[in-house]
Amino acid sequence: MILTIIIVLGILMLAAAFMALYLKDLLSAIIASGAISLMASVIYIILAAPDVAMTEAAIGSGLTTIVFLYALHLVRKKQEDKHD
Amino acid sequence: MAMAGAIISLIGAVFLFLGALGVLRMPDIYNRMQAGTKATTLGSILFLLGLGLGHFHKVCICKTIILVLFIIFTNPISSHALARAAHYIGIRLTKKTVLDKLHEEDREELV
Amino acid sequence: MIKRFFSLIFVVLLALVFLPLVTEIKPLSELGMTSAKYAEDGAAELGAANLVTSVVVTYRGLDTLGEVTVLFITTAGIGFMLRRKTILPEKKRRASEILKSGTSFLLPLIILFGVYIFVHGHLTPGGGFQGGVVIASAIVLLMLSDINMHPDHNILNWLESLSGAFYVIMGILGLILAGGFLDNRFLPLGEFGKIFSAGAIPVIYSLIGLKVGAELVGILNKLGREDK
Amino acid sequence: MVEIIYNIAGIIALAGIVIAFIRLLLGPTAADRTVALDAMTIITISLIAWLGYMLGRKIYLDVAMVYALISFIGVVAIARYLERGL
Repeated sequence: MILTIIIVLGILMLAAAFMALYLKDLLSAIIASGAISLMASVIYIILAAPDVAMTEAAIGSGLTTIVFLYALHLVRKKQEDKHD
Repeated sequence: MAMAGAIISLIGAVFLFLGALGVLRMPDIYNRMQAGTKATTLGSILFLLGLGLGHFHKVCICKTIILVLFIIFTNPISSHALARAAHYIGIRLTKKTVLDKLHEEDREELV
Repeated sequence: MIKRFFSLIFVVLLALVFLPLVTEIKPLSELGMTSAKYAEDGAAELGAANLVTSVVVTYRGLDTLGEVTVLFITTAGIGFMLRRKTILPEKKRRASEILKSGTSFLLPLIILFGVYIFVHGHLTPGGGFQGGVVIASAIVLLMLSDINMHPDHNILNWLESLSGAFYVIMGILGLILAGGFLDNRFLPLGEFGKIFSAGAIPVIYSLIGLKVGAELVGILNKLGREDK
Repeated sequence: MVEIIYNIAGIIALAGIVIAFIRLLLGPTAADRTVALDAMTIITISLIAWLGYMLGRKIYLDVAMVYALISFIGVVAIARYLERGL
């Protein structure tokens, strides 16, 4: 039962990692990396490390996404300034 | 008590599954959002309360109820913000749509 | 094309390396010398129910100080690199009314939850770093819902410096009054498993939480908002 | 009997995660992917609580609480980025 969860989530993590590598749209890649941290946190819980899982939950779900988004926003603004 | 909790969480799990199926099968993003937010919220409420009933313990049932409250508070806000953003950037509605009130109202401009 | 192929091979190989780690994991039959000492004496010596906390704050407290310093250097580096001279005015869209009301309702709740995480660090999973991140997320939610919101630089700097200084002062107090640097036993240990227990660990964790939260808000503030 | 029903409920929730992930893979726009991620997050919260009760470690509920309270901020940030309000 527990092993099933680990294998399914591991395969999904691999698929999300390929998405983050190959997608042309950067925003979709950011969303895929959010999905990776989501499933990594469940696997940490199964491996009996709740402290690590909580760190992954707090950082991966909110803060990393927001930092990436701000960086993407800065890049977009710079490109638009160049076009004007 | 334990049996009732188990059955409630089974019903909740079915709702979670149907919500995910709706996310996969619905025709456009607004319908997907409908399924992905409402059905999964109801499903998670039932699932968590069923778990709490089955393993009754004073501290744990308090934490489960707080968890359910957090989901009820936060989930509508995120789906509202996402639906508004999707409408503003011009994602098309499906052809079967009959009414679009947000389009008729005058939109807020960039400031 | 060849680069994509190699990255695919690399990810699959990485997965094959990590798979046995997950599937064949067994609880250790006996611990090593250091971990056995922590596991046997940790709870009785320091009075913290969460053993990870007593390792992070007391036994390896100096390393935690180093980590917080690395975060501080990161903040300074980002502030140095992102300094811009001319700013073109940028058009933004205001947040909707529902998001504003929801933020004003949820903001105290999230901050309270962050405080719960770092005050309860010695009883439940979590601690200073996680609580600080939760508080920083609350401030980010405020920045998202209001386009004119600027966290004050001076307050952030003072908060960060003061909590860092008090962290070191707590360490030196432990050196003077108890066994060594960052020893938590100069405050009474209290009853095992209650909030007011484990000596100075909750105080130190609160200081770490404030420092981490102030640093992360500073980083996001420098990324997202320009100085006028 | 009760244990079996709880296990079946867990398996159904796991199948929900897999199905929502297919939308994350397919989704034509980034907004579709965000919807799928949101649904996956809520099902994962349920799964974490289920693991906590099944493994007999009730402190795992704290991790689920962090997810329930923090994860919506990421979705709000993506929405604000899309509508140019960041």
